[in-house]
Amino acid sequence: MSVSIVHTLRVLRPAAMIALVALTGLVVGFYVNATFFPGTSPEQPINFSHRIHAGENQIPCMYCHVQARRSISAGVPSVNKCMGCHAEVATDSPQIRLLASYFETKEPIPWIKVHDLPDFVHFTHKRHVQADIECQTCHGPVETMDVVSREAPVKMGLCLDCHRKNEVEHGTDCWTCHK
Amino acid sequence: MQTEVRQARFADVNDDVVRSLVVTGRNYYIALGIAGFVTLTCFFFPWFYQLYYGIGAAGMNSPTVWGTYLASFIFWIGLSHSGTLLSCVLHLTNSEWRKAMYRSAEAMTFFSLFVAITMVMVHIGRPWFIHWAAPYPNQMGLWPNFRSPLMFDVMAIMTYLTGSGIFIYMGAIPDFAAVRDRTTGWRHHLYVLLSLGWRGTDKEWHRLGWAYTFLAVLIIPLAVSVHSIVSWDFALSIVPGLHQTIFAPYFVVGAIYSGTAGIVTVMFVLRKYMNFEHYITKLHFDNLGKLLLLLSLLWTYINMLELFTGWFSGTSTEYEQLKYKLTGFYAPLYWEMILFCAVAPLLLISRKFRTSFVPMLILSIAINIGMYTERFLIVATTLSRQYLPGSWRVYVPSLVEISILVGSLALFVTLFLLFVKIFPSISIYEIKETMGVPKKHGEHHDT
Amino acid sequence: MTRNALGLFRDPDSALAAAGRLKGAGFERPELMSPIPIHGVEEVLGPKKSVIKRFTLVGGLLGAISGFTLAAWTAVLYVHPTGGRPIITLPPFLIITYEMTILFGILATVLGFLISARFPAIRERIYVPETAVDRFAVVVACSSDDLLQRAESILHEAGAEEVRRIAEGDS
Amino acid sequence: MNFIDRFMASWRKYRKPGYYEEFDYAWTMTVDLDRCTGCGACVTACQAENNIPIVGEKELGRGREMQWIRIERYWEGEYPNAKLSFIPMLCQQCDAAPCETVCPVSATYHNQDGLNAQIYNRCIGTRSCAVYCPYEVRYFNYYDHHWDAPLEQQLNPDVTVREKGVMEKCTFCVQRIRQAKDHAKDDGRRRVKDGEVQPACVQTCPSEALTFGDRKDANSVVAKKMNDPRAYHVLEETNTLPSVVYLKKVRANAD
Repeated sequence: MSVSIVHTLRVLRPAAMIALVALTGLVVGFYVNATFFPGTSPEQPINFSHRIHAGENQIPCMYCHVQARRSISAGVPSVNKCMGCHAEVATDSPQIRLLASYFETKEPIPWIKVHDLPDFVHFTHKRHVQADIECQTCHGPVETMDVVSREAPVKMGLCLDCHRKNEVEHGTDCWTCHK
Repeated sequence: MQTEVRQARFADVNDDVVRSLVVTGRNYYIALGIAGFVTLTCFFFPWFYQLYYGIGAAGMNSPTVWGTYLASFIFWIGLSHSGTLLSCVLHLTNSEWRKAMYRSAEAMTFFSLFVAITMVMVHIGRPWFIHWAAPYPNQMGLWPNFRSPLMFDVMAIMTYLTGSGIFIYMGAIPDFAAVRDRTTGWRHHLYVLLSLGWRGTDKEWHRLGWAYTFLAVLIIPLAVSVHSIVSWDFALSIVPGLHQTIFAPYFVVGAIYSGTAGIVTVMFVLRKYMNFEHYITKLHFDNLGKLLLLLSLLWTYINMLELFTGWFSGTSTEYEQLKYKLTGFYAPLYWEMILFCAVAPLLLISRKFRTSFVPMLILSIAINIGMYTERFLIVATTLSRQYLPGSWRVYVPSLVEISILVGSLALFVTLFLLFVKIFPSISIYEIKETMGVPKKHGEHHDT
Repeated sequence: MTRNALGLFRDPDSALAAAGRLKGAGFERPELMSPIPIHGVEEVLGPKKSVIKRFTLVGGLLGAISGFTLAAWTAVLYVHPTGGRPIITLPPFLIITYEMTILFGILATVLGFLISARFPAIRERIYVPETAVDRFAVVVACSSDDLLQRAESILHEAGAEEVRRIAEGDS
Repeated sequence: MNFIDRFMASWRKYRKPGYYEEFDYAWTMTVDLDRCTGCGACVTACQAENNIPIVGEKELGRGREMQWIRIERYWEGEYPNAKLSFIPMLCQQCDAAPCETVCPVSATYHNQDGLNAQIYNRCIGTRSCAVYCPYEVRYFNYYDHHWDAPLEQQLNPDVTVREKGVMEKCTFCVQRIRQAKDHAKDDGRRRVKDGEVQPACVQTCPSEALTFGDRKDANSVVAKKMNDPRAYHVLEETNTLPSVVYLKKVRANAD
């Protein structure tokens, strides 16, 4: 007679394999879901492309998002501002006609917010723009995106790292960002 | 020949224990079914209700923000105190009478701790964030606050859970091996894994002995620290009636006291329903009774001291606290506690009482009711009367709280019922040791 | 291939005596198997040392260091002043140290036990199921048939109830 | 050697009480009990400013009211000769706060302005801070509260709405302090001037019983009021070093 746990391990191999496959599936599935289906690039009412505007045409961010340098929120430009150019530019494109119809009916465009922070976070664009922080630090390379999605992980770690690196005064005090 | 008799009895132990694991009667399934059902309806459903609506489902209010959940937490931690601690002390002092009862006592420790941790989950407002109280690197760069007595608790209880789990498992390895040889099917595979390939060689026994002793040495100070740390959750506050230096020994003694009473209850049930009459005898009840008597006297002494120091302090807040405790809203509960935990145990002076099973069972249950009351009063009497009279308010548990209390008992019973079918609930090899070692042929003929 | 002679005894004293004789006859250190720990093995077969105590000590020390480091280092990593206390507050951190000392001590003891007793058993090892019940076995490895016969005769002389031959890995 | 020196330097640094003697601002409130009429305007103002839920009659009866500042009433003597006194009770922003040390997840801590911060979304709801607080000014969210329409329109966007299972308390209207500091920074000034920031309760108090300011500034109103011989701290014997200073009520016909 002899004894060893190997035999039992052999018997349990199918069960262990199933568990392993299930676990791997979960991990891979989670990763795939988070990477390829982030759910942070919603379909907007108008297919506005940052790539064309900010990328190819080199329009500065602050040209449209005027409030960013003096307000908490960066703000979305008014339809009027869009029409300032699009009264002349690419008027034939179906998307621009859609834009023009909003302008004519005097309705705001129901944009969907992509970079939304939780209710408990206090963030001012003003401070960060005045401190010459690149928009891309938090918003990702927006000028290359046709459809904007949340690429930079706008989480507490990102804020803290930057605050520590730039030695922001009381940058790690919780009440600096939490309300 | 006596050797023949003894050897036959050695095999009997294996038979009895394997039978207790493998042969399952209808009554067991009925008991398990009832316990499981009660756990589900009285523990999990009200808890889910509370998770959905918020802690408001319980009866807690503004000054008394801690209630029966925390009392239950201390109670279960207390109940966990006798098993492994007593087992360790008796192991180091080589007490023979430990050997029949320690396995189930340690199981009691382990499951009480488990229930205590679930009580924490029930207690806190946002249990879905409980992982924030664990130290692990995260993107927020935030760590738990190690200055908090609650964090001492987290560390101590996790250590205790690990320690007592390992202790009960390590002591059972030779028994798993013995059971392994007798079982088939999934049980066989389970015990092969659990026994790690134990063969009972002299080397293995030697290593096991050392490791087991070291664990016992490590666990004794740990167990003492666990309940003193639980007491600091209270004593480190500045609430009159809680801010007491006596609290650490008070809690430790109270914990061992209620734990020992719990062991008596469990012993009674095991003896009666698992057919272990040969192994759990009057001797065990006699010894446990003596221990209970000692602990009850210690407990009474500390309670008197608590009153005395409060009175001696001469501050108005402490006076008010004492007056409220002895004569206020909760006074009937206080005197019930004194009756159950200080007066009734005096019966243990009589040897006849200690060796009668049913009275011991009743007393042990009464003691634990009294000890639960004690924990409840610690929370309720102090928090409802703090410094500012403007916010004095009485606290009464709600139905949800009472239901969860009952359900947590059922959860414990369920876990224990599952345990007795997986773990040999008495230690095979140590019972054999107490039976006496077989002697050489020709020596020691019957006298 | 190494073969083993095995003697089954009804009592530990005879088994121990047999093991002593085998050792005296120049065999390798015989192995005893028993349902309960046998006392006095070291007197017959020589003292045994285990590394467990070193594991426990090292584990405890490691736990103490890592416990204090955990508390102090994490307090410094993100400074949250509380209650007017210093950032590195000694009394509470010593409690964390204490708990971690014990936790690591326990884990190291278990590790030491597993290593020194060579658990879990991956390789097939000789086992006699009767020894889990009420028999005491002496097993000795013999490299030749001659030695095997000698060992068997010694076991018989010592009062073995039954003598068997087992090959390593035989099941 | 360099390593050891650095280690010793940080050891000495972190062995000192955090921010204890070197606050940027030491925000302080004084409560003149002589002026307090117990009208409760501060309670209402606080309710409006800080999105404090309205718990309703039933919950109030069960002792779960939410008032970051409350007026405690104390009666002395029997009916014909009864004397009534009020004491507004709010978070005392203690410098040696018992509530801070006990939080296992650092949801409450002391910040560089001498404020006792509470981070709601870090709170796991152990409620131990409420037990440790001798002033009973920490309030727990027993439920998810809601605001019936159109009340939700008046919620303050600068203050978050708290979830169930979270502890909350007076912040000295930190959103206003934050804004005042922001303005000071925009103006190129370094410090907030006295009187530039007021919590909602102070702003509302009709009899000016409450004043607010920085006690580090010797010329501030609060610093002067703190030198009043009537000044005292509630429960001074508990040694919590509160930042709220009360001025004792003086009775004309004191017996």
